[in-house]
Amino acid sequence: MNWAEFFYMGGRGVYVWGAYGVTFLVFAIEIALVRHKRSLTLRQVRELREAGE
Amino acid sequence: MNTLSVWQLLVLVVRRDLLLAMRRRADVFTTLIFFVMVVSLFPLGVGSEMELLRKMAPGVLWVAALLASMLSLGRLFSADYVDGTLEQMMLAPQSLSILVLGKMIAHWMVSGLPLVLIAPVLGIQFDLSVPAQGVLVLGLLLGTPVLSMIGGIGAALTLGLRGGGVLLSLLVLPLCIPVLIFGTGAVYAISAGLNEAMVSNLALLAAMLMFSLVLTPWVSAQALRISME
Amino acid sequence: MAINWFKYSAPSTFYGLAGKLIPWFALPAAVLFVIGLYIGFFIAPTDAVQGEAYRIIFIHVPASILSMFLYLIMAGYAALGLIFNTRLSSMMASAIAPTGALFAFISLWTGALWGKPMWGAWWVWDARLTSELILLFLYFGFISLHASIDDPRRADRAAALLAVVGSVNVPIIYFSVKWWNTLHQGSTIKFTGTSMHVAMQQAMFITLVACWLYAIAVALTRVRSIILERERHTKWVADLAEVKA
Amino acid sequence: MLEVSHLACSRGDHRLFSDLSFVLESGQIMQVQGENGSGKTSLLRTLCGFLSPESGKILWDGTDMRELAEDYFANLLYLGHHNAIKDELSGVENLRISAGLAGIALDDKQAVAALRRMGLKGRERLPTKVLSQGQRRRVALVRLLLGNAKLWVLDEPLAALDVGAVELVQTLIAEHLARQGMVIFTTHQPLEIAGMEMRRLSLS
Repeated sequence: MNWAEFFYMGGRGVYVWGAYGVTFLVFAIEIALVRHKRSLTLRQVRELREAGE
Repeated sequence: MNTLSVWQLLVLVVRRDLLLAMRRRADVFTTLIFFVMVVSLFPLGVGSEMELLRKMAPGVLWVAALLASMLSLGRLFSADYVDGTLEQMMLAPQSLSILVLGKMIAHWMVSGLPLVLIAPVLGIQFDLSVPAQGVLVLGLLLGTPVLSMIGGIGAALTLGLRGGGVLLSLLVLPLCIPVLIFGTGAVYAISAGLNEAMVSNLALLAAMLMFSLVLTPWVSAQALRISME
Repeated sequence: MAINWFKYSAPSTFYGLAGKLIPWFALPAAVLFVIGLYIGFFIAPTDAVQGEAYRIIFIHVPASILSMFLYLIMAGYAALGLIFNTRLSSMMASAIAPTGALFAFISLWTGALWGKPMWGAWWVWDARLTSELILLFLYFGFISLHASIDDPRRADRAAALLAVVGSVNVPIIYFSVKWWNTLHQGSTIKFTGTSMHVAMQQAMFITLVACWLYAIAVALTRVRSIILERERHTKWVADLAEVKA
Repeated sequence: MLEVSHLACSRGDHRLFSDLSFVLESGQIMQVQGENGSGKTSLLRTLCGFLSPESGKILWDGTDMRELAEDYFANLLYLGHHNAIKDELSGVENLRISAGLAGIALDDKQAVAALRRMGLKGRERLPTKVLSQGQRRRVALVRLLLGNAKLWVLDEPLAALDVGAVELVQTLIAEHLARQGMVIFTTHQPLEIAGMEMRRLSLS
């Protein structure tokens, strides 16, 4: 089972890797967005806290 | 203090909204004209080949009816919300659901019933057979009230929001899909000669009508309380 | 000892608890994905009928299951928030919605990519795929209604009511679409093969669990940000270590 | 008898007032005072059930108003900033509808009489959109004549009223109090009821 055959996937490589590729890309995007939202919210809360003092 | 009976209250609200609609007759016709225009666009887009039009007719008419009732739903509560009458209705010593049901019926009579009455005329435009037209009209008669009632929930939820009209349709259209499916399914069944399928489609439509009659006023009243806070 | 669940329903305590739990969901999710896909690609045999394309089911079927159940869980949390007025459950509902919508999209995407080799068309008006599309619309409805209301309390309650109405409609939509499908196309297309090889079942089950763990980890992370945002004026947020840093 | 105990209200995350308690007995009138934004309107709207309070309870004759719901509304009349009348309808139509909603079957003659009493003689059947702002406010105030609600919640009742109308409103309030009714209101203009001790509730 060498790598070339693996990616060829019996001629269906485009579909299989198209499906999994997008899926994990979307997962990655969601994780990035969630982490970004967290740091954004933390920064806002920090600014609010400084403003509060 | 003789509180009005539930029936009298319902009639009061329906007559009130119809009176208001009559005072601004233009609104009644805009929904109707929109419906006719959307339906007439399809042959222009698709070509006038009769066989194809006959097959598409139920879908076109039903989608146009769906869009037409969405169009006028935005005003179901917003006019009363703006001038404060909705507040007074919420303070009425009767259950809010009855008032909301009354408004939904009035909305249906203004925007749903005219579509049902004019559907046969448009049916001719699509060369529908007479039984098919009959089933189409019956389906619309059973289905359009459901659109007004489910739409009432959407109208109550999006009360006073910017972009209310589009948002309303976005919320409500997915919920109206079963009505669209059974309404068009009945006509498709009759033209394919499957009479039992036609009857069961209409029966399902009637079931959805009863289901909505019971539930949507209450849900819409809750939505109003949430929106008015 | 009776765990005082209500202690954890207060946003401040839940924030800390969720923070500790996230790694316990995130890491196993990654590990299980690797194991599941390894079995799916290297141990599960080539399908007699569908060749290699069937391997997409290891992500397509879990995604469809997730999208359906996450909607019901979201509606459940929303209903809890509506009835008991607990802010935390409404926050959980809006934390789950994007992930649910994401899984619905993945289910559609992978369904289309699987449909092409199988039935020669990117989009097949099959009952399951069509209901999935409508479910995605329901998610968009929830998210856009919640986003278009400024006051968080009203946004939660309005979106909650829509979610409850939506969840009542999901079965109705599914059966009407099934009915519509049989009326127009005769029979629905069977998704999974007749008899599934044990390795296939194992792989799908593992990826399913992996998806669940992933969904929980992401939802918990998102709910923590929502809690921070909603409770930004409170003292406990101001005293948080990460806020002070 | 209206009893409010430890009421707290907030708008968004801004606390308007907290731990507010008072009792309003039959025949009493109370003015809610406080500068703008201190939550006067929010208090009145909370009494009508439009806003749910952060904490505290509102009791009507000893029962929580949320349990009474419709029965509580039967005893309540709310006059807000909006006139709550439809511009396309005439004074008579508007009055008969709001009477019907309040549970009173009013015939044409009674409606015309009430509108006349509010100084709208000869304009009873005109669509209210042609009336002046003051006259429109009078049509809104005609609901006070329906006389079935025990508790009047009035938000700026004298706004946009000419002198004659102010007199009329004060007479109506006096009659209402004489009938053991209750009034809680806010106002920017002075509102005096002869021979009545005016209780004041300050929010700021």
